[in-house]
Amino acid sequence: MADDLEREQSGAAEEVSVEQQLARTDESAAAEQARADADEADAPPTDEQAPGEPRPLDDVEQELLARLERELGDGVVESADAFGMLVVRVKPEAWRRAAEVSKHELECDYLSFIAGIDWQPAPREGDEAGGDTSSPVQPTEMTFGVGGSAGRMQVFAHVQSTKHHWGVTLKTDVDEGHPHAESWVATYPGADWHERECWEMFGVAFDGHPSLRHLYLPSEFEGHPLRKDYPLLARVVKPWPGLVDVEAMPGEEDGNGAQPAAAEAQSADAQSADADEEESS
Amino acid sequence: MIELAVNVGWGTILAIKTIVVLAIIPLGAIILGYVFLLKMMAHMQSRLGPMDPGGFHGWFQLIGDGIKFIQKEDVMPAKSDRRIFAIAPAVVVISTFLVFLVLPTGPDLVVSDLDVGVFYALAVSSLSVVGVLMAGWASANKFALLGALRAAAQLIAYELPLLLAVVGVVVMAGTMSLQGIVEQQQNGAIFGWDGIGNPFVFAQIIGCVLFLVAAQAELTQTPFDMPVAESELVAGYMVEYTGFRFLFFFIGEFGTAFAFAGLAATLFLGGWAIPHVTDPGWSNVLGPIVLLTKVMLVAFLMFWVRFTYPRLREDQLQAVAWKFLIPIGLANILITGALKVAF
Amino acid sequence: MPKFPKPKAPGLIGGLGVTFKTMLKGAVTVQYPHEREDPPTRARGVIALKEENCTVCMLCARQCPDWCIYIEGHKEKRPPRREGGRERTVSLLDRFDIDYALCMYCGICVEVCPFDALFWSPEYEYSESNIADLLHDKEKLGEWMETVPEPEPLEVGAEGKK
Amino acid sequence: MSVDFAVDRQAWRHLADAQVNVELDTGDMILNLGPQHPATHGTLRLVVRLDGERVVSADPVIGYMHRGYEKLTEFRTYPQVTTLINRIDWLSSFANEVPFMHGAELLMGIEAPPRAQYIRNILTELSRIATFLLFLGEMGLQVGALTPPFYGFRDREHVLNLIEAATGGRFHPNFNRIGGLKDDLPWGWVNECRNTMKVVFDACNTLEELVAENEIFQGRTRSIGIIPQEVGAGYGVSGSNLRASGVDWDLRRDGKPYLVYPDLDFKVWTHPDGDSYSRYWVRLQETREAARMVVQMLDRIPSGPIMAKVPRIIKVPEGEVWVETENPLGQMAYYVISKGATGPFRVKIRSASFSNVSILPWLLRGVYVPDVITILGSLYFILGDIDR
Repeated sequence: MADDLEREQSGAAEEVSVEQQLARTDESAAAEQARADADEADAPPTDEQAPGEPRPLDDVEQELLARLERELGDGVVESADAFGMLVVRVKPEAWRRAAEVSKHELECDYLSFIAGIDWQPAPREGDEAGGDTSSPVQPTEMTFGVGGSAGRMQVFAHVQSTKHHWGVTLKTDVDEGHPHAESWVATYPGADWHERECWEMFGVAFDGHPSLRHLYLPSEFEGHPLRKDYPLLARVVKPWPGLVDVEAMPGEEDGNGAQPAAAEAQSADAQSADADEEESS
Repeated sequence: MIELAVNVGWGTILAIKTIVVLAIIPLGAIILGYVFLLKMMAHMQSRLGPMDPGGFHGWFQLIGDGIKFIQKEDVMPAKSDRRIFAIAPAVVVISTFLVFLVLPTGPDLVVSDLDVGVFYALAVSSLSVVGVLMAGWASANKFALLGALRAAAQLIAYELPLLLAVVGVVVMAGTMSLQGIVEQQQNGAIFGWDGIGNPFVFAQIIGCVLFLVAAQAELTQTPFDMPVAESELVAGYMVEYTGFRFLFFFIGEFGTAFAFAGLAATLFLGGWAIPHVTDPGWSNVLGPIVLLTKVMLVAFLMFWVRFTYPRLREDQLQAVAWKFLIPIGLANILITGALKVAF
Repeated sequence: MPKFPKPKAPGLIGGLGVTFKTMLKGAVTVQYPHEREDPPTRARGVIALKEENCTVCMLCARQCPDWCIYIEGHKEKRPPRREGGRERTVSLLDRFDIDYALCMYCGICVEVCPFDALFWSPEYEYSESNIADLLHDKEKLGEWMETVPEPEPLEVGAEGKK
Repeated sequence: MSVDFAVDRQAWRHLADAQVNVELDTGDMILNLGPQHPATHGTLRLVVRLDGERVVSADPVIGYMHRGYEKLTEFRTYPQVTTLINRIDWLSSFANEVPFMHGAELLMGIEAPPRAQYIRNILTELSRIATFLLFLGEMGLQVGALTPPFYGFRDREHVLNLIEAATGGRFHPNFNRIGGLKDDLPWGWVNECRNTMKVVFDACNTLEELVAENEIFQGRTRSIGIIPQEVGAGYGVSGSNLRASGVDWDLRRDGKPYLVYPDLDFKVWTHPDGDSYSRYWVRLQETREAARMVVQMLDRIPSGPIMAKVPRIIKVPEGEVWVETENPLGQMAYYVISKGATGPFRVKIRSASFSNVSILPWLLRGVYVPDVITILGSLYFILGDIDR
């Protein structure tokens, strides 16, 4: 049966390919076509979500949320939309049940990933971190993203339906002192590796996981690298080469030349900003 | 040659022949290796192969490789069975050497024209399995062991179709002497037409194909190269070998290919014989050249298949032998025998 | 039960045909030391430095994700451009090293350079047997300026770069 | 006469959970495939427990190439991240850039101009062709044929030349910018691309004749490594691997619209069997389909700018976005969390191979050693995509 199907399909493939191969290669014709299409392409912009502004849930998301709430009851803490994707935060006790509900009620049979988030801002080491002033500066107070959080650590997962093509992101809070969450392995076998990764990267234990052992790192590795307080050693051991190292002219020591490096770095930035107009266009 | 034998005596001429055969093995290996492994494969893969060594199309490449191998350190794994490990490559090469002893390249150019030449050749060629097993076991390596066991199972399974394929020829020729088989083909006629003699490839086409398939398996060439299976077992029983011991295996592999191509050419293509040239002097001179041409033809077929096909799995390999080749071989003998009796 | 799908055996024979046909065609390989391939104009082979244009602004070193550019400079007084003008202060390069062992060839430095001092060259033959030798100084980077090609014209329908 | 290479199609049901060969306990052998092994193309290590040549259990050991990209992204600005994520799946780097750029653009509320979208899409499909051509050849090597990989490499070269001519990088284009592209196409590229697509069609035909139609290849791959739909989905197997199991799900068509896929006319290929052969077959068809899409887009490519208006210093507003795309290897997705800085706060990189390989312990139980290689080959993973 499969063979017949295949032959049929590949036969069809042959036809189209020949046709396509015969497509004109004449450049002027193509260019003309391109110009014609360019006019059409000035379509109205898509319904973009304005940055920072929450968007109401659409019908599919409403439906998914309704099903989740029906099954989990008050296990659902908060829900929000992030660019067309439903984010639902559930209570830690309802985490395993959330997986079962997703799989059976939401028909999300496909596990995309499970991972952790550490919402704590990374400590700025400034000059200690090799003097680096180039790394992005994140806000210093702890804020939580879509769906909120009760504390520093969270576990989140994304499941999808291969049939209905919808998906949902589930989040749950994890106790900071004793980080642990319920395991999803019984529902989604693919959770195995994801949870192992999350365990070694964030130190979140998964109750009911068959064998929590290291996945990426050697078994004697200590620490949880993806936590924000874990330093990136490569940026600490080496001095930042971006520090301004322009020897001042003799007699100028007390003037411009002796500016603190960081200040001068900024001035250099500003100076180049003027000259760098073409970047912005 | 004959005068020489009169003058220098039997012992000396045997020594000379042995030395010649000893030289033929690496020479044949180099020829096949260069022409097919380096050049033909390269061109089949849109490459050129080695171009620099030796100036002309890299002809020196394999010789240079050989020199390199000899210079290399002789490494033995710490836990290997050192003596067996050392002997194994030699066993493989010796089995090749023994095949060449009965392979005629002219009316007089044969070390020993045994009456049971075919039988002997096939018997000694399977000795190499002992060497392979020794190598696999002595390496103290799991990949090597797996490879050796696969090789043993495979070589034993394919002895039978090989033999059955040859029986048809033996029935037609009425002799097991390789010289006799060659003469039969030279003097025979196809339905009364004797323009090219009667190469058994026409009457024994099934046997010929069977022989080539089985020979491919005996040589552990694709599609039957599970023992060395580069993508699975890395290099099978050869995995721990380096330097000149690996060189021995290489010579053994291609020398055996040369020998089997020679056997196939002799059994099915008429060997050294040139139809209507009955003068032994001319035959002695031209015979080796004719045989070499035929050997290259057969080898081309074998290597063409080798570079084109994927490899079977172990159980499929056995299935091919027992469910496919052996029944056909038996049927072939039956038909040949019946026709022989009928005509 | 999956058996051989077709009673005819074109697969095995067809495969032999493919390899045989290829054998008769020419090779596609380039015999490297004897003949060379020309990389396209845009190929990111190596970064060349036009030293005159550099003002030691450190932007490239600062934007480099791998921290592989090392710059040192000093300031000098220069006579004014016009008669009676003010004396100018210029920054001059003392050191401009790129560690090609660290470089990821992303091209950010070339893009951020406001004074067109850095260029991509398709040159690729600068391998070294020692990894430390891949740290190239400004003289070496300057030599590569000769290999920087002219920018090529753009495809039909492209807007010219502003 | 034909030889029956058939294996019981339902064998996985018996073998997967039953302990193999209990009554004839010959003692297990632990074989270490990798990290340096020709079949694991990279540094995947498989600890395989063998009973004879049959696999009792297999445990993949990964992490030999772990580079910690999720950590590194937190120390880099958005433009600097592009050059990192190039190296996740290095065979189709351009396709890796697209979802990240798309995510950042969503967060910033800007959209790349149509011409840029088209060029992005063409290059994404080209990288798909390059990846699959290599696979189509390399799969031959996994089952022991020496010649097909060379054809794969040879024909992929044409595509790589195209990518290099446009982006300047053969493997790591780094061509996407937030809001568009670094540069427009060079003169004559469109024509060159059209000609190359003919080469691609030829290459597909050649490889089909040499590999897919070969009876030995079919005997080696049919009924081997069957992934049932529900198991595959549960493990997160995606892309061609899942479509080969009959799941009609392609993010180019079914996901949130990205690039110009909604405008294109293409077919999503599926195969009902779910075995190694069907994975090969689906990728073969997808290569052709991709080439057809490229030809379509070449005809339609609009003129215009290639960069939207973007601020010089890119600061991405606070927010979270999940962007998924159909990469050659499967679902490639980024969960980008921004806190309004010049760099991301956290990026979860959901790479396809990681999940595709996580099914191996389940899939390899009860198969023979040669089939381990076939299955590894047909799943088609890139180590950088597993380890990140």
